[in-house]
Amino acid sequence: MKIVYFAWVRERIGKAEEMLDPPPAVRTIGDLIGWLAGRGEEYAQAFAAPRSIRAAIDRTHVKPETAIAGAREIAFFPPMTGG
Amino acid sequence: MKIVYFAWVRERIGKAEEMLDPPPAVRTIGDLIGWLAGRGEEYAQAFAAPRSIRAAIDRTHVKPETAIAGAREIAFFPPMTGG
Amino acid sequence: MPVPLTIRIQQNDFDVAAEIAALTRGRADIGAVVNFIGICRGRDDGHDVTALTLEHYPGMAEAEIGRHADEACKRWPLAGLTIIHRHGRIEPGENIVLVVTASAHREAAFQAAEFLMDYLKANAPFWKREESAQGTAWVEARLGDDAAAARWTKP
Amino acid sequence: MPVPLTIRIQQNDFDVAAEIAALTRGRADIGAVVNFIGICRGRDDGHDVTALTLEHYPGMAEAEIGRHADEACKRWPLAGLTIIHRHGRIEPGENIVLVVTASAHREAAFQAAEFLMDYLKANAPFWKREESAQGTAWVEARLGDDAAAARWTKP
Repeated sequence: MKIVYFAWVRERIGKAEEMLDPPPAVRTIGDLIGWLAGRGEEYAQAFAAPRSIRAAIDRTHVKPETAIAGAREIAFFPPMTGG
Repeated sequence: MKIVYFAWVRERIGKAEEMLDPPPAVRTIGDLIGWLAGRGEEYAQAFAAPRSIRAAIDRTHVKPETAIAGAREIAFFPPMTGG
Repeated sequence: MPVPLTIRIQQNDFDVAAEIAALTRGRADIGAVVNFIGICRGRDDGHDVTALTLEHYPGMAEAEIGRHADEACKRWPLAGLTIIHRHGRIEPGENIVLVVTASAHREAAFQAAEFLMDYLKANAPFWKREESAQGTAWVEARLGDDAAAARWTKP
Repeated sequence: MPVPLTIRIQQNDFDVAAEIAALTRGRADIGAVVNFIGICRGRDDGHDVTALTLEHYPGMAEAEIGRHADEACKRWPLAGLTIIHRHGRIEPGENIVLVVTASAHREAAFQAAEFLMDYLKANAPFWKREESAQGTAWVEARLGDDAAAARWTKP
Protein backbone atom coordinates (compact mmCIF):
# COMPACT_ATOMS: atom_id res chain seq x y z
CA MET A 1 0.00 0.00 0.00
CA LYS A 2 0.99 3.60 -0.52
CA ILE A 3 1.88 5.54 2.63
CA VAL A 4 2.03 9.34 2.45
CA TYR A 5 3.34 11.84 4.97
CA PHE A 6 2.72 15.56 5.46
CA ALA A 7 4.17 18.52 7.37
CA TRP A 8 6.58 17.59 10.18
CA VAL A 9 5.82 13.86 9.82
CA ARG A 10 7.10 14.12 6.24
CA GLU A 11 10.11 16.20 7.31
CA ARG A 12 11.15 13.81 10.11
CA ILE A 13 10.81 10.71 7.95
CA GLY A 14 12.56 12.49 5.09
CA LYS A 15 10.19 11.41 2.35
CA ALA A 16 6.71 12.35 1.14
CA GLU A 17 5.53 8.85 0.22
CA GLU A 18 6.56 5.24 -0.12
CA MET A 19 5.12 1.84 -1.03
CA LEU A 20 5.13 -0.56 1.93
CA ASP A 21 3.75 -4.02 2.60
CA PRO A 22 3.19 -4.42 6.35
CA PRO A 23 2.87 -7.97 7.75
CA PRO A 24 -0.64 -9.43 8.34
CA ALA A 25 -0.43 -8.81 12.12
CA VAL A 26 -0.63 -5.07 11.37
CA ARG A 27 -4.40 -4.71 11.32
CA THR A 28 -5.23 -1.15 12.43
CA ILE A 29 -3.89 2.37 11.98
CA GLY A 30 -2.50 2.10 15.52
CA ASP A 31 -0.71 -1.16 14.63
CA LEU A 32 0.70 0.48 11.51
CA ILE A 33 2.04 3.44 13.51
CA GLY A 34 3.78 1.00 15.87
CA TRP A 35 5.23 -0.99 12.99
CA LEU A 36 6.41 2.16 11.17
CA ALA A 37 8.01 3.51 14.38
CA GLY A 38 10.22 0.42 14.41
CA ARG A 39 11.59 0.98 10.91
CA GLY A 40 14.41 3.30 11.95
CA GLU A 41 15.45 6.36 13.90
CA GLU A 42 13.68 8.84 11.59
CA TYR A 43 10.39 6.90 11.86
CA ALA A 44 10.76 6.54 15.63
CA GLN A 45 11.09 10.33 15.84
CA ALA A 46 8.15 11.01 13.54
CA PHE A 47 5.86 8.72 15.54
CA ALA A 48 7.28 9.45 19.02
CA ALA A 49 4.00 11.05 20.13
CA PRO A 50 1.23 8.95 18.54
CA ARG A 51 -1.47 11.20 20.02
CA SER A 52 -0.15 14.07 17.88
CA ILE A 53 -0.54 11.99 14.72
CA ARG A 54 -3.66 12.07 12.57
CA ALA A 55 -4.38 9.51 9.88
CA ALA A 56 -6.48 9.18 6.75
CA ILE A 57 -7.35 6.11 4.69
CA ASP A 58 -8.10 6.86 1.06
CA ARG A 59 -8.48 10.56 1.90
CA THR A 60 -10.94 10.18 4.76
CA HIS A 61 -10.01 10.87 8.39
CA VAL A 62 -9.82 7.68 10.48
CA LYS A 63 -9.12 6.74 14.10
CA PRO A 64 -6.22 4.64 15.48
CA GLU A 65 -8.53 1.62 15.83
CA THR A 66 -9.67 1.71 12.19
CA ALA A 67 -8.73 -1.41 10.20
CA ILE A 68 -6.39 -0.85 7.28
CA ALA A 69 -7.54 -3.87 5.22
CA GLY A 70 -8.26 -2.83 1.62
CA ALA A 71 -6.65 0.60 1.96
CA ARG A 72 -4.96 1.94 -1.17
CA GLU A 73 -3.46 5.09 0.37
CA ILE A 74 -2.81 5.76 4.05
CA ALA A 75 -1.70 9.21 5.17
CA PHE A 76 -0.08 10.38 8.41
CA PHE A 77 0.13 14.01 9.45
CA PRO A 78 -0.01 16.38 12.44
CA PRO A 79 -3.23 18.07 13.57
CA MET A 80 -4.46 20.36 10.80
CA THR A 81 -3.73 24.09 10.94
CA GLY A 82 -5.45 25.41 7.84
CA GLY A 83 -8.15 28.03 7.53
CA MET B 1 -41.85 70.31 21.54
CA LYS B 2 -41.15 68.90 18.10
CA ILE B 3 -43.00 65.71 17.21
CA VAL B 4 -41.79 63.71 14.20
CA TYR B 5 -43.42 60.78 12.45
CA PHE B 6 -42.03 58.04 10.20
CA ALA B 7 -43.26 55.36 7.80
CA TRP B 8 -46.98 54.56 8.05
CA VAL B 9 -47.40 56.74 11.15
CA ARG B 10 -46.25 59.68 9.03
CA GLU B 11 -48.46 58.62 6.12
CA ARG B 12 -51.60 58.24 8.25
CA ILE B 13 -51.12 61.56 10.02
CA GLY B 14 -50.26 63.22 6.74
CA LYS B 15 -47.24 65.16 7.96
CA ALA B 16 -43.62 64.42 8.84
CA GLU B 17 -43.33 66.75 11.83
CA GLU B 18 -45.08 69.43 13.82
CA MET B 19 -44.57 71.64 16.89
CA LEU B 20 -47.01 70.81 19.67
CA ASP B 21 -47.49 71.87 23.27
CA PRO B 22 -49.33 69.11 25.16
CA PRO B 23 -51.03 70.01 28.46
CA PRO B 24 -49.20 69.28 31.76
CA ALA B 25 -51.31 66.17 32.43
CA VAL B 26 -49.52 64.51 29.50
CA ARG B 27 -46.51 63.14 31.37
CA THR B 28 -45.37 60.00 29.56
CA ILE B 29 -44.99 58.71 26.03
CA GLY B 30 -48.13 56.64 26.63
CA ASP B 31 -50.03 59.76 27.73
CA LEU B 32 -48.81 61.60 24.65
CA ILE B 33 -50.00 58.80 22.35
CA GLY B 34 -53.44 59.01 23.98
CA TRP B 35 -53.55 62.77 23.66
CA LEU B 36 -52.40 62.70 20.01
CA ALA B 37 -55.00 60.03 19.17
CA GLY B 38 -57.68 62.50 20.22
CA ARG B 39 -56.53 65.22 17.84
CA GLY B 40 -58.52 63.99 14.84
CA GLU B 41 -59.41 61.08 12.60
CA GLU B 42 -55.96 60.82 10.99
CA TYR B 43 -54.26 60.68 14.42
CA ALA B 44 -56.81 58.19 15.73
CA GLN B 45 -55.97 55.94 12.80
CA ALA B 46 -52.22 56.34 13.21
CA PHE B 47 -52.34 55.43 16.91
CA ALA B 48 -55.16 52.86 16.71
CA ALA B 49 -52.80 50.05 17.77
CA PRO B 50 -50.49 51.61 20.39
CA ARG B 51 -48.55 48.32 20.75
CA SER B 52 -47.41 48.68 17.13
CA ILE B 53 -45.98 52.14 17.84
CA ARG B 54 -42.37 52.71 18.84
CA ALA B 55 -41.11 55.99 20.26
CA ALA B 56 -37.84 57.85 20.65
CA ILE B 57 -37.00 60.91 22.74
CA ASP B 58 -34.14 62.97 21.38
CA ARG B 59 -33.11 60.07 19.12
CA THR B 60 -33.01 57.35 21.78
CA HIS B 61 -35.56 54.51 21.97
CA VAL B 62 -37.94 54.88 24.94
CA LYS B 63 -40.83 52.94 26.46
CA PRO B 64 -44.49 54.03 26.86
CA GLU B 65 -43.89 54.76 30.54
CA THR B 66 -40.94 57.09 29.89
CA ALA B 67 -41.53 60.70 31.02
CA ILE B 68 -41.47 63.32 28.28
CA ALA B 69 -40.38 66.25 30.47
CA GLY B 70 -37.45 68.10 28.92
CA ALA B 71 -37.75 66.39 25.53
CA ARG B 72 -36.83 68.50 22.53
CA GLU B 73 -37.82 65.98 19.83
CA ILE B 74 -40.19 63.04 20.20
CA ALA B 75 -40.55 60.54 17.35
CA PHE B 76 -43.26 57.95 16.66
CA PHE B 77 -42.83 55.13 14.17
CA PRO B 78 -43.67 51.46 13.49
CA PRO B 79 -41.33 48.60 14.45
CA MET B 80 -38.08 48.96 12.51
CA THR B 81 -37.53 46.91 9.35
CA GLY B 82 -34.02 47.92 8.29
CA GLY B 83 -30.94 45.78 7.81
CA MET C 1 -5.50 52.54 19.96
CA PRO C 2 -9.20 53.18 19.31
CA VAL C 3 -10.84 50.76 16.89
CA PRO C 4 -11.11 52.29 13.39
CA LEU C 5 -14.85 52.77 12.97
CA THR C 6 -16.79 53.83 9.89
CA ILE C 7 -20.56 54.39 9.92
CA ARG C 8 -22.31 55.73 6.86
CA ILE C 9 -25.97 56.18 5.95
CA GLN C 10 -26.05 56.83 2.24
CA GLN C 11 -28.21 56.63 -0.86
CA ASN C 12 -25.46 55.30 -3.12
CA ASP C 13 -24.28 51.72 -3.34
CA PHE C 14 -21.12 50.64 -1.50
CA ASP C 15 -18.04 48.80 -2.76
CA VAL C 16 -17.43 45.76 -0.55
CA ALA C 17 -13.85 45.22 -1.76
CA ALA C 18 -12.95 48.88 -1.16
CA GLU C 19 -14.40 48.75 2.36
CA ILE C 20 -12.45 45.58 3.20
CA ALA C 21 -9.26 47.12 1.80
CA ALA C 22 -9.80 50.30 3.83
CA LEU C 23 -10.09 48.26 7.03
CA THR C 24 -7.16 45.93 6.45
CA ARG C 25 -4.60 48.05 4.55
CA GLY C 26 -1.27 48.28 6.34
CA ARG C 27 -2.47 46.14 9.26
CA ALA C 28 -0.51 43.05 10.31
CA ASP C 29 -2.76 42.19 13.27
CA ILE C 30 -5.92 41.20 11.37
CA GLY C 31 -6.40 37.47 10.84
CA ALA C 32 -10.14 37.42 10.20
CA VAL C 33 -12.57 39.62 8.33
CA VAL C 34 -16.30 38.91 8.26
CA ASN C 35 -18.67 40.75 5.93
CA PHE C 36 -22.40 40.67 5.96
CA ILE C 37 -24.16 42.02 2.89
CA GLY C 38 -27.94 42.46 2.98
CA ILE C 39 -29.47 42.40 -0.48
CA CYS C 40 -32.93 43.33 -1.80
CA ARG C 41 -34.82 40.16 -2.76
CA GLY C 42 -37.16 40.01 -5.72
CA ARG C 43 -39.60 37.77 -3.90
CA ASP C 44 -40.89 38.03 -0.38
CA ASP C 45 -43.51 35.78 1.23
CA GLY C 46 -44.48 34.43 -2.16
CA HIS C 47 -45.09 37.67 -4.07
CA ASP C 48 -42.84 39.51 -6.51
CA VAL C 49 -41.15 42.69 -5.31
CA THR C 50 -40.41 45.43 -7.83
CA ALA C 51 -38.39 47.58 -5.43
CA LEU C 52 -37.96 48.62 -1.83
CA THR C 53 -37.86 52.19 -0.59
CA LEU C 54 -36.01 52.64 2.68
CA GLU C 55 -37.05 55.53 4.88
CA HIS C 56 -34.84 56.42 7.86
CA TYR C 57 -34.67 58.83 10.78
CA PRO C 58 -31.66 61.03 9.99
CA GLY C 59 -29.52 61.64 13.02
CA MET C 60 -31.06 58.86 15.08
CA ALA C 61 -29.97 56.20 12.55
CA GLU C 62 -26.32 57.23 12.90
CA ALA C 63 -26.62 57.57 16.69
CA GLU C 64 -28.31 54.20 17.16
CA ILE C 65 -25.81 52.37 14.93
CA GLY C 66 -22.98 54.20 16.69
CA ARG C 67 -24.17 53.04 20.10
CA HIS C 68 -24.21 49.42 18.95
CA ALA C 69 -20.84 49.77 17.26
CA ASP C 70 -19.38 51.03 20.54
CA GLU C 71 -21.00 48.13 22.39
CA ALA C 72 -19.51 45.63 19.88
CA CYS C 73 -16.06 47.17 20.37
CA LYS C 74 -16.43 46.74 24.13
CA ARG C 75 -17.58 43.13 23.89
CA TRP C 76 -15.09 41.80 21.32
CA PRO C 77 -11.44 42.54 20.53
CA LEU C 78 -12.07 44.14 17.14
CA ALA C 79 -9.36 45.62 14.94
CA GLY C 80 -11.83 47.52 12.75
CA LEU C 81 -15.52 47.91 12.03
CA THR C 82 -17.50 49.35 9.12
CA ILE C 83 -21.28 49.69 8.90
CA ILE C 84 -23.01 51.16 5.86
CA HIS C 85 -26.78 51.32 5.48
CA ARG C 86 -28.44 52.62 2.35
CA HIS C 87 -31.70 54.54 2.12
CA GLY C 88 -33.95 55.47 -0.78
CA ARG C 89 -35.20 53.25 -3.59
CA ILE C 90 -33.42 49.90 -4.02
CA GLU C 91 -34.21 47.29 -6.66
CA PRO C 92 -33.94 43.48 -6.35
CA GLY C 93 -30.34 42.33 -6.41
CA GLU C 94 -29.05 45.66 -5.10
CA ASN C 95 -27.20 45.97 -1.80
CA ILE C 96 -28.98 47.37 1.28
CA VAL C 97 -26.57 47.02 4.19
CA LEU C 98 -22.93 46.13 4.83
CA VAL C 99 -21.23 45.17 8.07
CA VAL C 100 -17.50 44.46 8.03
CA THR C 101 -15.75 43.28 11.19
CA ALA C 102 -12.01 42.64 11.52
CA SER C 103 -10.18 40.89 14.34
CA ALA C 104 -7.12 38.75 15.07
CA HIS C 105 -9.27 35.61 15.20
CA ARG C 106 -12.50 34.49 13.61
CA GLU C 107 -14.67 34.12 16.73
CA ALA C 108 -14.75 37.85 17.54
CA ALA C 109 -15.30 38.83 13.91
CA PHE C 110 -18.25 36.43 13.49
CA GLN C 111 -19.86 37.23 16.83
CA ALA C 112 -19.60 41.00 16.40
CA ALA C 113 -21.06 40.86 12.87
CA GLU C 114 -24.02 38.75 14.01
CA PHE C 115 -24.62 40.97 17.03
CA LEU C 116 -24.58 44.11 14.88
CA MET C 117 -26.94 42.68 12.27
CA ASP C 118 -29.40 41.47 14.91
CA TYR C 119 -29.38 44.92 16.51
CA LEU C 120 -29.63 46.77 13.23
CA LYS C 121 -32.66 44.71 12.25
CA ALA C 122 -34.48 45.28 15.52
CA ASN C 123 -33.35 48.78 16.52
CA ALA C 124 -31.95 50.91 13.71
CA PRO C 125 -34.65 53.40 12.62
CA PHE C 126 -35.18 52.28 9.04
CA TRP C 127 -38.46 51.24 7.45
CA LYS C 128 -38.92 49.34 4.21
CA ARG C 129 -41.78 50.01 1.82
CA GLU C 130 -42.28 47.35 -0.79
CA GLU C 131 -43.44 47.98 -4.36
CA SER C 132 -45.12 45.09 -6.15
CA ALA C 133 -47.76 44.44 -8.78
CA GLN C 134 -50.29 44.74 -5.92
CA GLY C 135 -49.19 48.31 -5.12
CA THR C 136 -46.98 49.50 -2.28
CA ALA C 137 -47.02 48.32 1.33
CA TRP C 138 -44.87 48.80 4.43
CA VAL C 139 -42.90 45.67 5.28
CA GLU C 140 -43.91 44.21 8.64
CA ALA C 141 -41.23 43.47 11.22
CA ARG C 142 -40.30 39.78 11.40
CA LEU C 143 -41.35 38.17 14.67
CA GLY C 144 -37.93 36.57 15.03
CA ASP C 145 -35.97 39.81 14.83
CA ASP C 146 -36.68 40.99 18.37
CA ALA C 147 -35.83 37.53 19.69
CA ALA C 148 -32.57 37.52 17.71
CA ALA C 149 -31.59 40.86 19.23
CA ALA C 150 -32.63 39.74 22.72
CA ARG C 151 -30.20 36.81 22.74
CA TRP C 152 -27.31 39.29 23.10
CA THR C 153 -28.74 40.87 26.26
CA LYS C 154 -26.69 40.04 29.31
CA PRO C 155 -28.70 38.29 32.03
CA MET D 1 -32.23 23.10 -7.93
CA PRO D 2 -28.87 22.05 -6.50
CA VAL D 3 -27.01 24.75 -4.57
CA PRO D 4 -24.31 26.41 -6.75
CA LEU D 5 -21.11 25.22 -5.10
CA THR D 6 -17.53 26.31 -5.85
CA ILE D 7 -14.53 24.76 -4.11
CA ARG D 8 -11.02 25.71 -5.15
CA ILE D 9 -7.60 24.96 -3.69
CA GLN D 10 -5.20 27.35 -5.39
CA GLN D 11 -1.86 29.09 -5.06
CA ASN D 12 -3.09 32.45 -6.40
CA ASP D 13 -5.00 35.06 -4.47
CA PHE D 14 -8.77 35.34 -4.83
CA ASP D 15 -10.99 38.31 -5.62
CA VAL D 16 -13.68 38.63 -2.96
CA ALA D 17 -15.87 40.99 -5.00
CA ALA D 18 -15.73 38.70 -8.04
CA GLU D 19 -16.68 35.67 -5.94
CA ILE D 20 -19.64 37.49 -4.38
CA ALA D 21 -20.76 38.67 -7.83
CA ALA D 22 -20.50 35.13 -9.21
CA LEU D 23 -22.76 33.81 -6.43
CA THR D 24 -25.38 36.54 -6.56
CA ARG D 25 -25.56 37.55 -10.24
CA GLY D 26 -29.03 37.15 -11.70
CA ARG D 27 -30.48 35.81 -8.42
CA ALA D 28 -33.54 37.43 -6.89
CA ASP D 29 -33.79 35.00 -3.96
CA ILE D 30 -30.64 36.00 -2.06
CA GLY D 31 -31.16 38.40 0.82
CA ALA D 32 -27.98 37.72 2.78
CA VAL D 33 -24.36 37.07 1.86
CA VAL D 34 -21.73 36.34 4.50
CA ASN D 35 -18.01 36.27 3.69
CA PHE D 36 -15.25 35.09 5.89
CA ILE D 37 -11.72 36.04 4.84
CA GLY D 38 -8.77 34.52 6.69
CA ILE D 39 -5.65 36.67 6.44
CA CYS D 40 -1.99 36.01 7.26
CA ARG D 41 -1.04 37.96 10.39
CA GLY D 42 2.41 39.51 10.83
CA ARG D 43 2.52 38.69 14.53
CA ASP D 44 1.56 35.47 16.26
CA ASP D 45 1.92 34.73 19.97
CA GLY D 46 4.17 37.75 20.38
CA HIS D 47 6.73 37.10 17.66
CA ASP D 48 7.00 38.58 14.17
CA VAL D 49 6.05 36.38 11.23
CA THR D 50 7.79 36.91 7.89
CA ALA D 51 5.57 34.52 5.95
CA LEU D 52 3.51 31.34 6.14
CA THR D 53 3.87 28.37 3.84
CA LEU D 54 0.74 26.25 3.55
CA GLU D 55 1.19 22.58 2.71
CA HIS D 56 -1.88 20.56 1.81
CA TYR D 57 -2.93 17.03 0.90
CA PRO D 58 -4.05 17.31 -2.73
CA GLY D 59 -7.21 15.36 -3.39
CA MET D 60 -8.10 14.95 0.26
CA ALA D 61 -8.31 18.73 0.78
CA GLU D 62 -10.95 19.03 -1.94
CA ALA D 63 -12.78 15.89 -0.75
CA GLU D 64 -12.85 16.97 2.89
CA ILE D 65 -14.04 20.49 2.09
CA GLY D 66 -16.60 19.01 -0.30
CA ARG D 67 -18.03 16.77 2.43
CA HIS D 68 -18.48 19.72 4.76
CA ALA D 69 -19.95 21.86 2.01
CA ASP D 70 -22.53 19.14 1.34
CA GLU D 71 -23.27 18.92 5.06
CA ALA D 72 -23.76 22.71 5.23
CA CYS D 73 -26.17 22.55 2.28
CA LYS D 74 -28.16 19.85 4.10
CA ARG D 75 -28.32 21.79 7.37
CA TRP D 76 -29.17 25.27 6.08
CA PRO D 77 -31.25 26.59 3.17
CA LEU D 78 -28.32 28.00 1.18
CA ALA D 79 -28.66 29.65 -2.22
CA GLY D 80 -24.93 29.40 -2.98
CA LEU D 81 -21.60 28.53 -1.41
CA THR D 82 -17.99 29.26 -2.35
CA ILE D 83 -14.89 28.01 -0.52
CA ILE D 84 -11.37 28.90 -1.67
CA HIS D 85 -8.24 27.88 0.25
CA ARG D 86 -4.79 28.95 -0.85
CA HIS D 87 -1.59 26.94 -0.50
CA GLY D 88 2.08 27.86 -0.91
CA ARG D 89 3.92 30.87 0.50
CA ILE D 90 1.75 33.68 1.87
CA GLU D 91 3.00 36.94 3.38
CA PRO D 92 1.42 39.01 6.18
CA GLY D 93 -1.65 40.87 4.99
CA GLU D 94 -2.31 38.36 2.19
CA ASN D 95 -5.49 36.31 2.02
CA ILE D 96 -5.46 32.61 3.03
CA VAL D 97 -9.05 31.40 2.90
CA LEU D 98 -12.45 32.60 1.71
CA VAL D 99 -15.89 31.28 2.56
CA VAL D 100 -18.93 32.91 0.95
CA THR D 101 -22.42 31.79 1.91
CA ALA D 102 -25.64 33.10 0.37
CA SER D 103 -29.19 32.57 1.60
CA ALA D 104 -32.59 34.26 1.71
CA HIS D 105 -32.05 35.30 5.34
CA ARG D 106 -29.04 36.11 7.48
CA GLU D 107 -29.30 33.30 10.05
CA ALA D 108 -28.52 30.51 7.56
CA ALA D 109 -25.72 32.48 5.91
CA PHE D 110 -24.02 33.24 9.24
CA GLN D 111 -24.45 29.76 10.68
CA ALA D 112 -23.19 27.97 7.58
CA ALA D 113 -20.12 30.23 7.31
CA GLU D 114 -19.19 29.66 10.96
CA PHE D 115 -19.75 25.92 10.68
CA LEU D 116 -17.57 25.72 7.57
CA MET D 117 -14.74 27.75 9.10
CA ASP D 118 -14.77 25.70 12.30
CA TYR D 119 -14.61 22.50 10.25
CA LEU D 120 -11.96 23.80 7.89
CA LYS D 121 -9.76 24.78 10.82
CA ALA D 122 -10.07 21.41 12.54
CA ASN D 123 -10.39 18.99 9.61
CA ALA D 124 -9.17 20.30 6.27
CA PRO D 125 -5.73 18.79 5.56
CA PHE D 126 -3.64 21.97 5.50
CA TRP D 127 -0.57 22.70 7.58
CA LYS D 128 1.03 26.08 8.19
CA ARG D 129 4.78 26.55 8.51
CA GLU D 130 5.79 29.93 9.91
CA GLU D 131 8.90 31.86 8.87
CA SER D 132 10.28 34.33 11.39
CA ALA D 133 13.59 35.83 12.47
CA GLN D 134 13.96 32.71 14.65
CA GLY D 135 13.80 30.38 11.61
CA THR D 136 10.89 28.25 10.45
CA ALA D 137 8.49 26.24 12.58
CA TRP D 138 5.24 24.33 12.04
CA VAL D 139 2.27 26.13 13.57
CA GLU D 140 0.64 24.14 16.37
CA ALA D 141 -3.08 23.50 16.29
CA ARG D 142 -5.07 25.82 18.58
CA LEU D 143 -6.63 23.97 21.49
CA GLY D 144 -9.95 25.72 20.86
CA ASP D 145 -10.29 24.59 17.25
CA ASP D 146 -11.39 21.03 17.96
CA ALA D 147 -13.88 22.34 20.52
CA ALA D 148 -15.21 24.87 18.01
CA ALA D 149 -15.77 22.11 15.46
CA ALA D 150 -17.34 19.80 18.07
CA ARG D 151 -20.11 22.29 18.89
CA TRP D 152 -21.73 21.51 15.53
CA THR D 153 -21.95 17.76 16.21
CA LYS D 154 -25.51 16.61 16.67
CA PRO D 155 -26.09 14.96 20.06
